[in-house]
Amino acid sequence: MYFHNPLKNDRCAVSEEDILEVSVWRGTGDTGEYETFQVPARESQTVLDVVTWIQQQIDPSLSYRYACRVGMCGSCAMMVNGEPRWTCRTHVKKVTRDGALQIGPLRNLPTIKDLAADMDPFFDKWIAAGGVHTPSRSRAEPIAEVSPEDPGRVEANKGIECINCSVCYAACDTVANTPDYLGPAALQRAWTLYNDSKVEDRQAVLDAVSKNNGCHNCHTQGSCTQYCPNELDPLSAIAGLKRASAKSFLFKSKEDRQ
Amino acid sequence: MNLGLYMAQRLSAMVMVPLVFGHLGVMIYAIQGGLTTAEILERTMGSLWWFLFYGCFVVAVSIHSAIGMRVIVHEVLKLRGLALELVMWAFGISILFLGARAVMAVTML
Amino acid sequence: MPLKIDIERYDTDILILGSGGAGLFAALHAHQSAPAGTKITLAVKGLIGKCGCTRMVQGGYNVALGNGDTVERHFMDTIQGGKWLPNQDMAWKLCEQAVVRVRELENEIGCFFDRMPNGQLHQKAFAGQTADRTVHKGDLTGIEIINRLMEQVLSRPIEKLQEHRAIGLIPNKSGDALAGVLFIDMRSGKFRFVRAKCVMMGTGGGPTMYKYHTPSGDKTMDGLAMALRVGLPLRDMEMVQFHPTGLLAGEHTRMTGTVLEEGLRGAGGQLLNAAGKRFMFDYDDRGERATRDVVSRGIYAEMRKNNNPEQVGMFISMGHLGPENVRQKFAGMVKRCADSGFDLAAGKVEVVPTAHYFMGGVVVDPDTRTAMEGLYVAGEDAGGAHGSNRLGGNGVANSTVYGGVAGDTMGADIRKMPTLRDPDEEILSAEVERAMRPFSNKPANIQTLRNNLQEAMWEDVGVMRTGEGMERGLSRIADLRGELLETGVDASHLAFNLTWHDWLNMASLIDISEVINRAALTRENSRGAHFREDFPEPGELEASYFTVVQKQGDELTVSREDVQFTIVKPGETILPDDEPETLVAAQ
Amino acid sequence: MIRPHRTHPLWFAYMLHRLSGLGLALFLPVHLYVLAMALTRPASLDRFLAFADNPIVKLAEFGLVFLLAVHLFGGLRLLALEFLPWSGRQKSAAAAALAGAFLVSGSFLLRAV
Ligand SMILES: Cc1cc2nc3c(=O)[nH]c(=O)nc-3n(C[C@H](O)[C@H](O)[C@H](O)COP(=O)(O)OP(=O)(O)OC[C@H]3O[C@@H](n4cnc5c(N)ncnc54)[C@H](O)[C@@H]3O)c2cc1C
Ligand code: HEM
Ligand code: SF4
Ligand code: F3S
Ligand code: FES
Repeated sequence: MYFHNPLKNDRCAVSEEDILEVSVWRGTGDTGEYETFQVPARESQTVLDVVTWIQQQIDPSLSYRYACRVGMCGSCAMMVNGEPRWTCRTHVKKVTRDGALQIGPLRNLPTIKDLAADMDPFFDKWIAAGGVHTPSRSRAEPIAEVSPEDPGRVEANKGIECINCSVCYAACDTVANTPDYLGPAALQRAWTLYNDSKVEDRQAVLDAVSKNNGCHNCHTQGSCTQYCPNELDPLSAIAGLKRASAKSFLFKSKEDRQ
Repeated sequence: MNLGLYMAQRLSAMVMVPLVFGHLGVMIYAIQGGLTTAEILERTMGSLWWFLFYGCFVVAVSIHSAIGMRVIVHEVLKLRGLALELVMWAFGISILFLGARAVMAVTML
Repeated sequence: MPLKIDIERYDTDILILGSGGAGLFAALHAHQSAPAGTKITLAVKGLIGKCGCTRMVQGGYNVALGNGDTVERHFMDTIQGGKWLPNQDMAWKLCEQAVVRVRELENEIGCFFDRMPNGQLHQKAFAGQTADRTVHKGDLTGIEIINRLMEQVLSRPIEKLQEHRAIGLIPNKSGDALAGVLFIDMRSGKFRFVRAKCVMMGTGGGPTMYKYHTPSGDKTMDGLAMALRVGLPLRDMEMVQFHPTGLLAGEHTRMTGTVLEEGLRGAGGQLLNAAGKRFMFDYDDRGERATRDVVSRGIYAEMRKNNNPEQVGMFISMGHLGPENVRQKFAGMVKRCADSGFDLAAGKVEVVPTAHYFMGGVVVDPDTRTAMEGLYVAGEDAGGAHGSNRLGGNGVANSTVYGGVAGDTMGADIRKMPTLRDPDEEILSAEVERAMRPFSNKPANIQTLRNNLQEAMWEDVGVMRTGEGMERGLSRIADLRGELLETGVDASHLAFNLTWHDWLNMASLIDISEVINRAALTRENSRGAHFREDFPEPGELEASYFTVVQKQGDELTVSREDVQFTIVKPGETILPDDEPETLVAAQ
Repeated sequence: MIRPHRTHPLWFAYMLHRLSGLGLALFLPVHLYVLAMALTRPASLDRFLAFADNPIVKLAEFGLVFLLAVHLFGGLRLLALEFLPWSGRQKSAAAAALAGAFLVSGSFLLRAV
């Protein structure tokens, strides 16, 4: 096999024995198959580096997506040995099984080509879950004073660093079983909004997640929390939404009667 | 699954918790204490309390399990729309009917 | 050309390129200010909000919000940081409007920046600033800004063209106005020409032609290369900002070059050479806390002294601050280093200066208008606001302020533009042919070329420059251009063909590399990010000039233009007499 | 084979709860039907008692109770998670609930046999 000439300053070149067997999904839409490539193993090597190596050195037609390469943009998630992961921050050594890797496009989303998934449904649901701030003040007014210890703020902060990578969405079987289901990331965003003291109409947030496709579909599988690369906890956020909506269900009907 | 169904399922589950504990407790106690089924039945027959106890359970379980089945059928068999509603109601009503007969048998005869 | 060319045509009213801070704000403001019914389209090389560098902003956003700090002080820091080269009207507008923009981000867009216990915004000071003015959200400020902006844009009726790569600005027949933009729909591999009355370009520059670089992979100077081809003047093109501490993890990993945040040095991180000795005090009294350009040159100089091929970079060491403390304070950084196998908290991590930001860009007026009717430029693609150096925290302020300005300006201007313009079909097909050029050659490895370009730029037009080195650089670039034009791409699968786009990236990078090189040769002094060993002095400040590069026909012309001191002259200040030099408490 | 992304305690807890719920939903009607029929048709207790002694019926009845116990504890876990201010310790809660379920049903099993 062809070895890329190790560059001048590359101290990480390895002997020929260190070869990774990498099978990569090739295809568009629902059709395709896994194709196997041999990639030299390196010291600091991420799964994205492996994919890149294949595209740059073996098969120029391989399609995938990445942008920031440091775990900030959430563009590079794929299925690695059956588990959803951000590939730019996943060290190969942590995931290989007997020197083998299987890399596929993210689950629960349509595949555009090879390893690139169409993320539109994920974002459509983000918006459908009401995941957008409605202006509370204008740009001419001062910024709201909010204590960092405010309980709502503390709660919102727990979920705010989501990079919308869709790893949780790919891990969730409820998304697979109920394609309309808004999914963990969108619901977690709704929960941060619900807790944001700048949001005026909290009931609107609850209403958006209480429809047929909403938070009540979640079966607490916990795969979302298990796999979130940023160690966020959508499971608890969704539980929070369920609790808040249940409360509003009981109270609202009382108020209506009065 | 929306908020209404969710509340119905969770509230009915909450109703069932003490009832199931009670029922299991009686069963364990009965078997351990050497009580025969006949003796139990003798106690329940004609008892309004037992009627209400099992009656509540049957109502709650028909709501709860009908919604539960709806979810499973929807997720696994991908049923939706009217068909899904029909499955849920049919299942709920059958359980309610069967349950009502059993409660009658246990408490009224 | 043997292949039959099919160009899909599409019309819109306002077209925006890029979805960083500039692009998203332009879309929102255009939506707010344009007449009802105006069609707005956002086209982007990746996914909306998920590409570009605004999302990668860590440190934060400069804005003077009182507590002693003023817009005047922010302005003076910006001018001094830019070594008197900034366009003062642009710098002023940047500082003044940042105040409005941050309120807009908080109140209307829904961002939440870190607060002090009293509930007010928390602000800190980056190197080179005289007040605590950087607003932030932990060290993931860009994610907060872009996620919230992205939600706003996605929830509005704005048309999306995702994974659409702009490859040519197409003027009208008379060449005095822009007719539209030619794209490749990357998912299908097809060409699409979009006509628009107003186009805002916010493709974010991106000095990724250097061996070590921080920006996201989608940024390859496409916008500036397109502007150059259509004849627009580019200014300050020699000004490439290097961040002193890029991660060095080997050439085979994309992690290499990514930034280790500035806060590490601010908190007391030490830079050590191969012998394990601290060296920054040999170069500057402030040691590791000196500004980015100074520290980058310090590291670069040590690297040159070292000359050991086994040991390329220098080291950053945090251990003396207590590993637990570091782990807690820089959780994100520690985790990121751990992912590539380094222990930042207790061990030392190899670092190298890394190309970070591009000060140069298209010449624009403070309303983002360019010399070409219908074309507006904002963000990192626009030159002028930063001069020779950008203050940490002024980058995202610049893209969000001017993106919004562009949106407002287009919303107003479009009322005076009744019709779409027809493109010059010859230029259109010439651009298509340019993009299809690799299909007529034998496929070969493009990455090797990219590596060679990155070596050339790093060695010859990098942190420290000489006339001799840059002459060599020019000939290396010319050779690489020749090689690229002979390098082919297999045309059998055009859908999502990254290798084709690698080729196009290289084409943009080579064009702009040459421009950087020529502008740098023309500046015979050292200012801010531009340092010439053969001309180490800054030159007379009163006689400051900026460089302008323009393409006329096939020729690049480089000229010098005098900086207009419209607000403040060198040696003077607009701060009141009794103002202290700095409001930042000494560390 | 269980897909890799499912191999963690919370997912198993979910599947156990679903299977026990499904099992209950399918066997409860049978239980109710048999109960009612045994009691109403012949209108005699003896008949029922004989029937209840049938080992197959015994096993089925036991299965029902077993499922009920599993489902009950799983359900309590879910209700607690959803309605009580939860801590970040769902995993151990899941494990404890399952252990409890097995303990109770196990002890029942021992006594019944
Ligand atoms: C790691 C890092 C950290 C930073 N930290 C800070 C900081 O703390 N504070 C600060 O002020 N600044 C910081 N900056 C700088 C700041 O990110 C930029 O100055 C600013 O965000 C640029 O915004 P922009 O909108 O012009 O471009 P970007 O945000 O880069 O967006 C460019 C957009 O254009 C798209 N695009 C590119 N080419 C094409 C094409 N051909 N066709 C269509 N679309 C295209 C891209 O995909 C992207 O969407 C940092 C930069 C980096 C890389
Ligand atoms: C004893 C008290 C009970 C409690 C506390 C309880 C609790 C619950 C809860 C919380 C759920 C929701 C699970 C989810 O959405 O993931 C559920 C689901 C379900 N329950 Fe119960 N339940 C009880 C009794 C029963 C009984 C007696 C039956 C059957 C007759 C039953 C059948 C079901 C079914 C079929 C489901 C759907 C399972 C799924 O969606 O995965 N439950 N139960
Ligand atoms: S919650 Fe975590 S896994 Fe899900 S999209 Fe956000 S960052 Fe990704
Ligand atoms: S994995 Fe899915 S079912 Fe709920 S807890 Fe997470 S969203
Ligand atoms: S490339 Fe941005 S998260 Fe991986």
